[in-house]
This record gives sequence, C-alpha cells and structure tokens, in this order.
Amino acid sequence: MLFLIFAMLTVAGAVAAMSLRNLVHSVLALTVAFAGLAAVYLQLGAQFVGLAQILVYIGAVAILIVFAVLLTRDSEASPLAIVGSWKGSGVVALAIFGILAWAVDHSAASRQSVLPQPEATMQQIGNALMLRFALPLEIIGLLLTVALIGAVTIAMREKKEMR
Amino acid sequence: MDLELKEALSRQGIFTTTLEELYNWGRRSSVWPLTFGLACCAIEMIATSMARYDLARFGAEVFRPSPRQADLMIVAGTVTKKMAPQVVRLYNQMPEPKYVIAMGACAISGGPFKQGYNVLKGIDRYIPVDVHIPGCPPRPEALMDAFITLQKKIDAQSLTGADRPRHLNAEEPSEFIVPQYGAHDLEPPKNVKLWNIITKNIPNGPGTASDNEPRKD
Amino acid sequence: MNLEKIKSDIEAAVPGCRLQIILNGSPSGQHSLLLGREHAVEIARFLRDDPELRLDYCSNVTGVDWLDSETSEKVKVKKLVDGVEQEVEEVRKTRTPGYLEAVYHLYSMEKKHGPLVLRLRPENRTDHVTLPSLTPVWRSAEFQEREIFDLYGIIFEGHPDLRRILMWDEFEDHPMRKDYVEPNDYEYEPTPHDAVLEKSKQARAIEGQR
Amino acid sequence: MTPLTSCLLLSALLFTIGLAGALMRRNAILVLIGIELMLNAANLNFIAFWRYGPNPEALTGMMFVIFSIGVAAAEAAVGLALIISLYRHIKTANIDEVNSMRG
Amino acid sequence: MLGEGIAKGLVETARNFIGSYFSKNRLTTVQYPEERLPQIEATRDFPFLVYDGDDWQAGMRCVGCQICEKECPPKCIYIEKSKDKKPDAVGKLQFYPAVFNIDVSVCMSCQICVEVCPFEAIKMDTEFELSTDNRFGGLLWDKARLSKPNAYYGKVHPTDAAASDALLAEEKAKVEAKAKAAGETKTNSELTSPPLATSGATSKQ
Amino acid sequence: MEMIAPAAQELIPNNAAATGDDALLEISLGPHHPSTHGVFRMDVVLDGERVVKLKPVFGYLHRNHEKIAEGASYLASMPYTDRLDYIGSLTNNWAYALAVEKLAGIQIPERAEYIRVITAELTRLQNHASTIGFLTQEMGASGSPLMYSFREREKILDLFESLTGSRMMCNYMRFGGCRVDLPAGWLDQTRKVVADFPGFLDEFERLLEGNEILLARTQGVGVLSRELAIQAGVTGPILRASGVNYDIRKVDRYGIYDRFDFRVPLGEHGDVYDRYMVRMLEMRESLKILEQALRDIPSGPIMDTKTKIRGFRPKAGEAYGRIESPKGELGFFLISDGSPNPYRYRVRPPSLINLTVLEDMCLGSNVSDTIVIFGTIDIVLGEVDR
Amino acid sequence: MGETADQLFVTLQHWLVGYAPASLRSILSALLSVIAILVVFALLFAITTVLERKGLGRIQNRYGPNRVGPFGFLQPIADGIKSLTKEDIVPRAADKVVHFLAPVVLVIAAFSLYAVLPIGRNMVLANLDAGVLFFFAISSVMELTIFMAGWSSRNKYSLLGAMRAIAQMISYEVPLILAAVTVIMATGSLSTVTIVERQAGYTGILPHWFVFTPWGFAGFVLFMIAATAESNRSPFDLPEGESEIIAGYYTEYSGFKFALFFLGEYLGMFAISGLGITLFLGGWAAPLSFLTWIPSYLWFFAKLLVMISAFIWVRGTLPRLRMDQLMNFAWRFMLPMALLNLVTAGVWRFLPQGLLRWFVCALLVVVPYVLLGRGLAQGWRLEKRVYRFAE
Amino acid sequence: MNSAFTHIYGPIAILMIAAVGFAIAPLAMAWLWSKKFSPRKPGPVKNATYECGLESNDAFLRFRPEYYLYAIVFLIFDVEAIFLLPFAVAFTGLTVGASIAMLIFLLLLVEGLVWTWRKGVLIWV
Repeated sequence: MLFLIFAMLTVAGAVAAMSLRNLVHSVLALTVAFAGLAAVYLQLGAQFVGLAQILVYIGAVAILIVFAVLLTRDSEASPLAIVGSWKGSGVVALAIFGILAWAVDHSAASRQSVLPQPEATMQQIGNALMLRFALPLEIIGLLLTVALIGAVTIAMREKKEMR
Repeated sequence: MDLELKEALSRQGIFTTTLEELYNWGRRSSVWPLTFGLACCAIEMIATSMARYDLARFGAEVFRPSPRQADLMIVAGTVTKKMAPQVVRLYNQMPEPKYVIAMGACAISGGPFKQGYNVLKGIDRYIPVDVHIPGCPPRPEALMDAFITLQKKIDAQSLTGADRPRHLNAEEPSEFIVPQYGAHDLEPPKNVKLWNIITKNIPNGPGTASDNEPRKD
Repeated sequence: MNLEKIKSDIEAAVPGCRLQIILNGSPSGQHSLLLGREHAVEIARFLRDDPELRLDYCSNVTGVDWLDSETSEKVKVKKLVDGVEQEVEEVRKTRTPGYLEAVYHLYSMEKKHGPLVLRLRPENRTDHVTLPSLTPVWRSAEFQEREIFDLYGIIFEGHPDLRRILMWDEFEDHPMRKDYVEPNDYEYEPTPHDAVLEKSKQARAIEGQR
Repeated sequence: MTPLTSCLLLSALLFTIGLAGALMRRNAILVLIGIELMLNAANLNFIAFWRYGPNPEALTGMMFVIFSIGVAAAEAAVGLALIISLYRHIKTANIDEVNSMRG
Repeated sequence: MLGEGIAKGLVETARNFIGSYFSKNRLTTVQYPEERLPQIEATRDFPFLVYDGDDWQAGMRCVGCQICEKECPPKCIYIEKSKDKKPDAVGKLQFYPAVFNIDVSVCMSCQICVEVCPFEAIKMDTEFELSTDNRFGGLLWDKARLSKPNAYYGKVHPTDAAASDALLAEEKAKVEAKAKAAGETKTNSELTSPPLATSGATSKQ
Repeated sequence: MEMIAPAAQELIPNNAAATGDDALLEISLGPHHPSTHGVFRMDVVLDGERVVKLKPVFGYLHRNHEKIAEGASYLASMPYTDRLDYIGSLTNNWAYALAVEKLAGIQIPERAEYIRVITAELTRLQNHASTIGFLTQEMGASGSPLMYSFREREKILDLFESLTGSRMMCNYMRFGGCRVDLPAGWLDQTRKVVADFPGFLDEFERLLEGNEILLARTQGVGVLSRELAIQAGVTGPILRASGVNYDIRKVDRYGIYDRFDFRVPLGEHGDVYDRYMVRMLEMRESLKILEQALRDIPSGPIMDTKTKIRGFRPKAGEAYGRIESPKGELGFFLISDGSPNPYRYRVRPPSLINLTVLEDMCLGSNVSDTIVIFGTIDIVLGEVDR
Repeated sequence: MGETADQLFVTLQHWLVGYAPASLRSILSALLSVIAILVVFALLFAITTVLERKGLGRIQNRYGPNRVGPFGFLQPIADGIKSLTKEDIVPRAADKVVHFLAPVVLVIAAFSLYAVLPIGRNMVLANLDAGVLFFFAISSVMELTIFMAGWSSRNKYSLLGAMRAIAQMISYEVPLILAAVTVIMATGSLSTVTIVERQAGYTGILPHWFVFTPWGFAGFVLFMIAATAESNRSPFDLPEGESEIIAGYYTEYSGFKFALFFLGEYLGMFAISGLGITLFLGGWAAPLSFLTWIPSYLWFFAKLLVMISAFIWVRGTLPRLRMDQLMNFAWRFMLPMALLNLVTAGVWRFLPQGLLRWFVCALLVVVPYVLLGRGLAQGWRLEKRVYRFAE
Repeated sequence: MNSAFTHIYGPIAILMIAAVGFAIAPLAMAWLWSKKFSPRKPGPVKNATYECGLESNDAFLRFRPEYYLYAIVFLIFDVEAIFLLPFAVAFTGLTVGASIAMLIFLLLLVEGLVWTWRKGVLIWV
C-alpha cells in the first residue's frame, strides 16, 4: 500500500521531470522522484541508502543541475523541445519496458517471497565498507578526485575565457 | 464606552466585535514601517527608532526594506516630482491594509519648498494619507505621537458596515494612478478623485475668520 | 595671485587668446577672467599644469543667467525742430542683450592658493548656447557642467556624458533660467500661502475666460 | 505480486521514463536528468535484490548502491560541466543544434 | 590572532547589555507618552500670537503690520489688516489683524517671524503633538487657534518672556510719560483713548 | 576624458561576445533602497556580483533651493541652508553667513567667532559619529554601532536645541554674528559633553577597530588614488584619507581657526578603512579644538551692530565663500545686483562633487562593497540635489 | 522525585495512550509527541522573536518591545494576527506554484528536523539508526526551498539572494557535516540518542561532554559557525542582506508566507542548535553531576536558550561578511580545519589516555588554527595601520 | 515488513503531515479572511515585480560559473561524507590499518581540494 504511494510519487515525479517545459520545474519534479525513491529505500530497510539518496541527490545533484540550468540560458521556459524522431524513441523505450517487465515477471527472483531479516545497521555498513570494500572505497576516492579535477577544469577553462 | 458603541455591539453580535477588536489590536500592535526616507525628516525618523526614543517599544521597529512586508509608509521628507512616481508605485506595491503618515511640512504640502518647480505640493495629491504631522522636521516625539494617533485611528475602524475602512471594501481601489514624467510637469498633476475627496469639506477657506474660542493652556 | 600677471602669463603661453578682466564691485574683491571660448580648454590646461599656478582643483562651476536688460538714458540731441536746430532731450534706450555664463572657481591644492575665477560666455541665450567643456581638464566639473546643462541649457562640447542630472530625461525646460515659467500645479487650497492664492486666482481667471 | 516484483517493475518503469526522456528531449540537461533516472532505477534494483536476495547479510547490493551514488555524482558533475562548457561555446544546450554546428 | 577583535566587540556589546539593567547612561530610552524629556527652554516649534489679559481678541498684541507675512521664508502667514482701530496694550490705537492664518503644514519653524516682529506679538510655541488626520482643518490655524496668553508664554519661555515683558513695560512707561507730558500741555483736553488701568491686564472698555 | 581610473578601463567589457553579454545583470539600487542615504539611485551593471558599470542617478530630492533663494531675501535663505546638509545645519549656516559677509564686507565680533567654531565642531562630531554609525549599518551590523553613535548625537542635539531652539534645523547664524547669545549654563553643559565624548570614541574603537570582519570589509576596498582625488575635486575626509593635506580650516584659516592647535589626520591607502579612521581621528582633533575654544571664549557682543537683518542690501558684486564642512568644501557663490534678493545664489555642495569618483572607486568590486564605499563618501541628498 | 519530574511527559503520554484501543496506540503516541513538538517549538519561535528584539534593544541601550501585552510578550501574537490578515501579493511574473510551495516546504522540512532531536530523556520522536544523517539530509532540502523562493519571485534581488543562499549553504554544509563526524567517530553511532547517552557520566562533577576535548571544542566551534551560516544568521546573513539586496530571497513575499519564512528560519536555527547541543554539549544532560535532579528537558531548553542568546548577541555585535570572504572562509578555513579536526579525533582515539594525548591533540587544533587564521588574514590583507598627521 | 517500517518512520510521517497542516492552516485562514472580510485587490502596479520603486523590466539573469565550481566541489565532498559516516560509525572498532585506508581516501580528496585551491577556483570574485 505504502509502496504503491511511493512508487506513484516516484513515477509521477519522473514523468513530470521528463516532460515539463520549464527546466527548473523539471529539476524540482526530479527531486520529488528522488524523494519517492528514497522513501522506497527506507521501506526496503535501507535506511542509510535512503537518507544518502536525499542528501546527495536532492541536496547536491539537484542543486548542481539547477546551477547548470541557470547557467544555460535558453533552457528557461523553452518550448517543449522534443527531438524529431520522438516516435521512434518512444517505441524503443516502450519496447525496452516490455522486455524488462517480461523479464521481471519471469525471473526466478520474482517467485521468491521469503522475508529475511530486515535492516542493516550502520555498524554493519561501516564494517563492510572498511573491511571488505576498502579497495573500492579507494577507487571511488580516486574517481571522485578525478571527476572533481576534470569537471573543474572543464568549467574553469570557460571561467578564464570570460576574463 | 459610549452608548452608540454599546448599541453597535449588541447589533453586530459578540463574535464580530471580538474579531474586530482582535483584528484591530493585531494591526495596531504590529505596524511595520517601510524603510523609506526622503529627506531631512528621515533623519528624525531614524532618531525615533534609536535608543533615546525607541519606536520598538510599540513593536514598530521592524523596518522592512521591501514594501511587500511593510504596513506603514512614513513619507519622511520632500516628495519631488521626480520621486513622486516611485513613491506612488511603492505605495501601490504594499499589501493591504496599509497606512501612510505624511511626516513633516514637505510631505504634507510641499512645505518650505512649496514654491519649487520640482516639488510635489503634498503627497496626498496621489495617495491617501492617514496622519499628517506638521513640523520641519517634526520632533521624534511628534512622530511617536502620530504613531499613537494612527493606532487610535486603527482602533476606531470597524470590520463591517458602510464605514469600514478602504481596504475592507471591495469597491474601493487599492491602487492609485502612478504619474508619468511629462515634458513640463507630471502627468497627471494630481489624482483628481482623491483630491476631490480631500478638498470636499474644507472647514474654512482663506480669509474666513472663525471666532471660536482659543485654547487656553 | 595677481590677476594682471596671470593674464599676461596666459597670453604668453596661449598666443591669440581673448582675455578680459571683469572687476567685481563687492568687498570680497574676487575679480574674474573672461575667457574666449576658442582657447578656453588650452588656457584651462595651462592654468592646471603651470608649475607656478598649479590650479589643480576646480572647486565650483556654476551658471548664471543674465537677462536682456534695458538701460535708458537721457541724451541731448540736436534736432531740427520747426526748421530750427535745437537741442532736445531724448530718452534713448540701450538694450543689452542677455547672455548665459559659466563661472569656474579654481584653487590649488598643491600651492594652497586661490580662488581664480574664470568666466565663459556662450554667444547668446537662446539658439547657440554652447561652450567648450572643461571636464577633460578638471574632472570635478563633470557633474556641475551637467547641472548647468540641465538647469540653464548650456551645451558643453566635449563633455563625456552630458545628460540631464537633476530633472528627469523627458523634461524639456531649463528651470534655473530667469524667464522660466513654472507649470501651474497649485490647486485650490485654503492655505495662506500667498503664491498659492495668487496663482490659483490666476488659474481660475484663465479658466473663466475659456 | 511479490514485493520484489513490484520493486523491479517500478525500477523498469523508472528506467523507461528516463530512457524515453533522454531519447526524446532535446535539451542536454534533460538528457542528463534522464540518465540520472536510469541510474536510480538501477540502484533500486540493487537495493531490491539485496533486500530480497539470498544473502542480505553480505550487504553487497547496498554497498553497490553507495558506490553507485558516488559514481553518479561524479558523472553528474562532469556531465553538467560539459554541458556548460558546450553552452559557453555555442550558446545552446540543445543537442540537435550541437549536432548541426559540428560541421 | 583571528577572532580577537570579534571577541573584544562581543565584550563591548555584552557590557552594554548588562549595563542597561544598571546604568541610566546605557539605557537612554525615554518612554515617550508617559515619560518626557525635560523641556528645553529655547525649543521652538510653531508660532503663536501673544495676547495680554484674558480676552484674546482685545488683548491681541498683533497690529497686523504684515512684516512677518512679508519676511516669512516659506510664505505661510496670511494676514488681512482690519479696517478699524482698537487700542493696544499700551493704549495706542492700532490696527489689528482681521484675519491671521498660519498654515502649519508649510511652516518651517524658523522663527524669523519672531525675529522681525517689532511688537513682541508672535512667539514660538513648544507644542509638538499636533498630528492630525485632517489635512486642512487641522493644519490651517486661524487667529483663535493661534492666540495664547502672555502667561503661557511666560511658562514655556520664562527668560524670553521676562525680557519681552520688560521691553514692553519700558515702552509703556515711555508712552505713559509722553502721555503725561502731553496731558500737562493739553491740560484740560481729554485723552483720545482711556489710559490703561493696569499693566498686563487688557483694555476692557 | 583624461582621467578615468586605469583599472576602470580594463574592467569595462568592450567585447560583449567574449564576456557573454547575457552574463551581465543590470540592477538598480535605489531610489528606494535601505542604504542609499535617502533617494539616491545607482544603476549598476553586475557581472556575477562584480560591478562593471555604475551610474549614479540623482535629482530625486531636487528641491530647487537655488531658485527659491533667488526669489527670497538674504535672510530668508538662511533657514533653507539648514536643509541642505540636514545633518550639519550649523556648518551650512556658517558657510552662507561667511559668503554674505564676504559679499558685504562684514566683520563679526570675537565671541560670535568662538560660538561659530564651537557649534561647527560639535556639528562635525555628530556628523562623523552618525556617518560611521551608518557605515557599519551598511556593513550589516544590526544597529548597535549606529545606536551608540546616535546616543552621543542626541547629547549634541540637546546642546543645539538649548542654544538654537531646534534639534536639526538650527537657523542660528546671521550675517554679522549669531542670533542669540549662549543660554546660561550652556558652556558647562558643552564642556561635559566634550569631556564624555572620548569615552564614546574608545567604546567604538573597542567595538570595531580590531574586528576582523570590519577590517576585511574595509581594508583595500574602494581605493581612491591621490591623483584622482585631486583631479575630481574631492574634498573633506575622503580627500585626506587619500593622503592630500588639504583642510580649508588650515588653508583659508577662515574664522579664527588659526588660533587653535589641531592636526589634520591623513590616510595613506585611500581605502574605506582610511576614510573611516580619518573620521575617527578627526573627531579627536575636533575635541581638541572644542576644548581650546571652550576655554578661551570671551564675553562680548554676538552681533555686528552695523549689519541690518531686515532689508539687507549688499552692493552689486559677487563673492565665493567656503568652509570645511564635515563633508568637505561647502561653498556659497553669491551675485548681488543691489536688490534685497541675491541675483544668483549657488551652493557648491561637497556631497555632489565627491560623488564624481563613486564609479571609479566601485568598479571591479563586489556589490556589497559599493554600498560601503558609497557610505564612506558620506553624502546627504539634500545637498547633492539641493 | 527527580525521576518523576524528568519522565513527567513520557508518563503522561503513556497514561493518555493507555486509554486508546491497542491498534491506535502507536499512532496516538506519535501524535501526542508531534503535537508537543509543534506547540513547543512554535511557542519557542514566538518567544524568541520577542526575546531577540528585546535583547537587541538592551544591547543597543533601549527597551525593545514592551507595550504589547505584559512586557511586550504578546508582540508575536499581534505580528501573527497582522500577518494573517495581510493581503497576499503574488507578483504577476512569479511562478505561482513554486512561489507558494517554497515557504510551505521550508516549514515542513524545518519541522521534520525535530524528528531526531532528543529533547529529554526518552523524549525523541524517532530514534533513527542514522539520525544525524537524517538531519543533514532534511536540512539539505531546506537549501532547495530557499532557491525555490528566490527563483520563483522573478525578482533580481530575490534571485541574487537565492544564489547567495545556496552558495553559502552548500559551502558551510561540508564543514558542518565534518564537524559532526568527529563526534560520530567517538560514539560509533549516528543515533542522536546514543550520542547523548555516550556523553552521560561525570568525572567528579564535570560531565563527559565532547566539547571538553580538544577536537570536540574545535568541532563545536566549527559546527556553530557553520550552523550560523546554515541558518543565515548574522554575520552570515548575506542572502537577506538588506543593506544590499533589499530582503534577499523573500523580497516578494508578503502576508503569512513571509511569516512562514521567518518561522522556517528560526526553526532551522533551533534545530541546528539542538543538534549542536546533542553532539557536543551532552544533549539533555545536566552540566554538573549534582544538578541531575533537574528534569532533562529543562536542561535541553536551557542550553537551547543559551545558544539562542549567543546568536542574538553575535547579531547585535558583528557586521556582515562579504560574499567572497564568506566563501573563502568556508573553503579556506573551515574546511581544512574540519578535516584536520577529523584527523585529530582519530589521533585522540589511538593515543593512550593521559596528558600527552591532550597536548598532542590541542597542538593539532591550535597550530592549524593559527596558521590558517594568519593565512586568511594575509589573504584579506588585514593590517594595523598608523596614521600621520599634518600640522 | 510494513509494521517495522511504520514503527520507525510513522512518527516522522505524522510529524511531516502535521507540519504540512501547520504551514497550510494559516495560509488557508488568511485566504478565508480575505474571502470574508478583506478582499484581495490585485492590480497591474501592485503585482509588478518590485524594483526599488522603479518600473521593473523583466530581465532574466544568469550567473557566473563560480557558483557551479563551488557546487562541484560541494558535491564531491558531500559524497565523501556519505563514505565518511559509515567509517565514523565503525571507527571505534577499527584498526589503525583501516583508519589509514580512510585517511588515504580523505587525502585523495584533499588533494583534489588542494588542486582546486592552487588553481584559484576557490577564490570568489
């Protein structure tokens, strides 16, 4: 029941995000989708991930997108610009959805309905991260640093040009 | 409490009266002025909000820089013709209920600068004024006195009925004409409708001596 | 600060310039120099840069409006009256055309002396009211020349940003001129302001005529 | 429908919306938003499989999502930087125009 | 070190905060309608017309000479001279203002009218609580509204009033002496106007 | 134009395509704005928050002072001068009286000279105190420094009121002296105020002098070079903060300023902090002058007996008289044609001319700085627009 | 006796809930807590507005509001009535929906923060395993609402204010979180309740609050500075810096929507102060061991009041920073300090107890503070000046 | 599954719903008041955008890339916080080695920070 509400919230937000004319509205709708998704995570017992989702996606990514929107002017209240081949794209998307839905319905996982113990405590996550996933952690650190440097370089070159 | 008021009380029913009292009390106890100084009087207005006089005691020190959040426009100083459109526009942009205190001679009538070609001869040519304070500039106490006068005026206003104040009446306008800069003067030079109301009942014209008794202090 | 000496210095430095000393009747004794408009900027630059004068600070710039004035004097004229030559007194009116004027007060911050008063006059009051701008020499004249332009209508050639400064841009008149007529925006008010009364009376009279 | 199935269906739906948007809208930022949605759909799958999978104690799915969030953030940062950079050069964030201006 | 100046400033405001509970100098507010600052004698606000005695019309010092009207910088005084004459405080027959209006919505309280008045007739008041919602009625003061007794003047500006009383008394003495002298010469002829009974009290015929 | 600050030219984007013209934001601060000292307007073009263009717009308080004065007698203009720089009416009085006295060749009695110096220096004190108060207000301090400075200002206004009858619009000086003599006890009262004033200055210093935020907001902000300051005719504390030793009290030695021992503080950097500090130091010097004047004031008449107040008609001629008002050089230029009204009456307002350099000081700085820079110019619109 | 008073509200709640049918009990219990939170903090907001005005007044040698009701304490009610009956203007150009949503969402987010704040022993609405994270997640939503407000008004000053607000809030969020992480490292839990409990206990009469460790003290200072910036309070009130950009992002808001912004801001300030108290000042614990008989919630509110007073005090004293200085301060001082503090907290744990630990950690905090401070002062070119005088 | 969920998050949900009510109720009351007593009177000038009393020109404004650069740095550090928090929770039970792993992670990011600092990105103009 609750899941349905959250799912609808998410889907509505996503649809609005992809179809609204005003880009800022799109971003705001996107945050709704993210929030709905976060609620789903919480419901699935992934408290940490759900909250992280809000912190990162709503608190940071959405703001980043907003900045990008405000930095690119013509995106403001543009007509509903849709690529010429939208019919084809629509068909592709629908087809993919069909395949996915079919796969979901027929996968072995869908027949499993046991409810194992819920909740992963923060302690567990911390231990797992620091012990089993230490290497990925470092790699992510590297990735983030590279992304930081890369993104800043890309954006900053423009900053210099502005002078 | 006079008889009339009591009568009115019983007629309107206690609920409306209480509501009215509450409404008026709320309005008069929380009058936030617009940060709006024009000339000399503005300094006295600032002095009024300073430590010695402390307008804050009345809950009115919240000078709001944006007209959207202000209740009271203290027209403190000379309104020139160049400034008049801005004053009227700011007044229009304030939400109802809103009050105007014309502080000082210049704001009331142009004052000592009345003879100037660029001086508006009284802000009431464009917007309705609630309280006038004569003086050049009025002392800070005079501004507080005007403030108390305004509070009394608010207190006396009724919530319903024909004599309800302008902002409660849907027919009355809340916007006034913003004058435009013309080649020689502002256009229009006054808000005719408003001016007619003000000049409608002038007690004594020039040269009419009234022989009423003077005040003996 | 001897005005005569300054005059001769200028004449030596800027050959061919027109200069005239205008005497001042007041006890203040601030006599002034009338500059010809052609060399005004050169003279100004000389005054600023001359190591002795160093009038680096232009304090005050203002306009003055002198209206057309009429002086009448009685002149004895010989005339043929009834065939006989007689000396007859006659009133002769001399009409001095009015002019506008820009007055500059110069001081020196370095030498701490002054003031030197400069005057500049456009050709006449009405149609060709231009003067060379001294703003390029003294930046402090910028706003004040704009003000003269606004209020007196003198056009300063070479001014970097000559716009109206006090009145709004749509305004057409030059209100500080002596012959400026204000718009009659005095409404009927029961006030003792006598100008008000007079003007409202006039206004009513005009309305009555219509 | 089991909870897992519904989660997966939601994920599929989200993915499709993201995909459709990314394919159909012209604005580069919207395309990026679509991609973010698809990534989120994937995250949802991870969480669902972790939750209903055979071995939830291992936390693998959850860990994956955490890392995925990090990657997505990096992706967004770089992607948007690229869009802004692009916009700076050719004054548009419209993909079609970007294409047409290539030559 | 960073933050030192900020800390000093904080101490200073704290001192004012705490001081406000103890020291009058740190709590300077005068709670206006109830408390008032001591009246400063020289304070001027708007002009009023001085009259002697009890009857404001009879005791009006103003003779309608219109000097103040002429000198008033913002031109806020309006006077119409009377056609007839009446005796003034010293007994001289004088004109009086038939109309004397001051538009306090224009008045700039410069007290030039007081300075130029040769008759000690117009003085500055200290009253300032004049706010009104009546644009013309409340701010256009006529003769009656403007008139105040000499005693009031003595109350608000004691020093000035004393000086002005002395001046008037001197003048009156001069006039009386002159009248006496005239009386001595014109022994039996009657005075054109009845002499004043007492100083200050007006001529109520 | 010869003198545009060199920095300014670099900053003005001449190639709109390179900057991306749409990155610029045109915004107007004023005429209704909390910190433009009344009805002043700055049309600002911002690049982000950096000012690339700034045009002052005024005239919103153009009250036709000069025109009115040309239609009024010499005396009637005196109360109008109060309303020029309405924070320092007594210095305006003095400047006007000085100009008329020059025009008509009037000498004034010694006691009147002393009274003029005392009132003028008191005016300077309260002007500088409130200027600094407003400045901190514009930096965002929520009132405390301003309240403290107004606390002191009220004390000085009380003195003015008991002397002249009015708090702000004193209308006190006359050609040939002063209107009334000092009331009894006034000098003692003044001595007390003067003795207490350093306490306030010390408090202010403790409150703000070392404050890192204030330092950061003011140092190196709004630099005005010595050359530009002279060229643009800037006067008053701003000029001295740029290091030019030009104080009319010292240069003209008008009145009796040559009798007093005081110094002129000079800045070196010409930034906002220097202007702030020059004012603080000037207040201390003013206190010195006050102490001397209050010590030495002689008794005697306060008006030149030969001068008529009413029906004053100077000979035809002209005169320019100037004083060091708290804001800079305040001059009056009068032309008389022998009639009771001046033929031409001109005010040389320090505020207006000091504004000339506003754009030069603001270019390239943050929009928040423009407000602060503007605050240190210390203008009063009554004087700018007249 | 102390125990009873301490648990008074908890017992009361249990007792009230006891009358309800079993199926509704949990909802009812939650509802009661929620109502309590709403009422208490809305009241606190009202009191704070008047306290702030009075406090500022006292700092400025005046009384402040004292006429509306006894001692002026009905002032907020009058303000409320006034705001309620004020006309609501939505600018024509504004984005109506977003314009409406911004204050509403702000208030919702602000109230949600209180879900994880323990305001007394056993008095927390939801003891989340990741409570602190929840707090930060929700407070990041508040940034977005401020952007919504500024953007939807279509007013230049609003947008400028909104951009300033976001730039400022994102910049200070990082040091805020990092400062909090130190405490989490020490407690090993993100649950606010656990954090408070870990600080219980006394050495002699002194409590075991984290603020009494070198890293805790530094963390607390950093946290509070960042909190000031997060709640847009002076000297970091640039987004609404009225001397520059009118009223910042809420320039176009009138009537009760404006009041909601005020409410949201103050609620945010209380909440973040509450978190600061929870993390560093022992939450609802008594400051001295012999004072434990005073109910815990009273301690919490006492501490909160102290914090609020500090906010008011700072507001009454300091001028505002400039935008670039604000950002520089965040990135060049706060962030490095917070990162180093993290290391300090790590070192603290691995060093054996004793004076050495204190010394090393204090050094680790003080030295970077001095160095970074000096760097900042050099960057801003602060100097003491001497003036010359001309005779 | 829902029972545990509602048990934990139910109160929060109720708080949020109540907060919605708290925010909406006064707005609704204000709306009612305007319906009953004080009519709203919009107008062309009143509902124009405020611009210091001048006529507003509806200019759209864009911003400098500085904001974006800061946002990037913020995003990266926000993500870092996501990794830091589990670490901090587990820290009490961790060895020096694991802590050093975290330190390396941190140092990597700090390196990015230092780089941006050196590049002058973190200088606001």
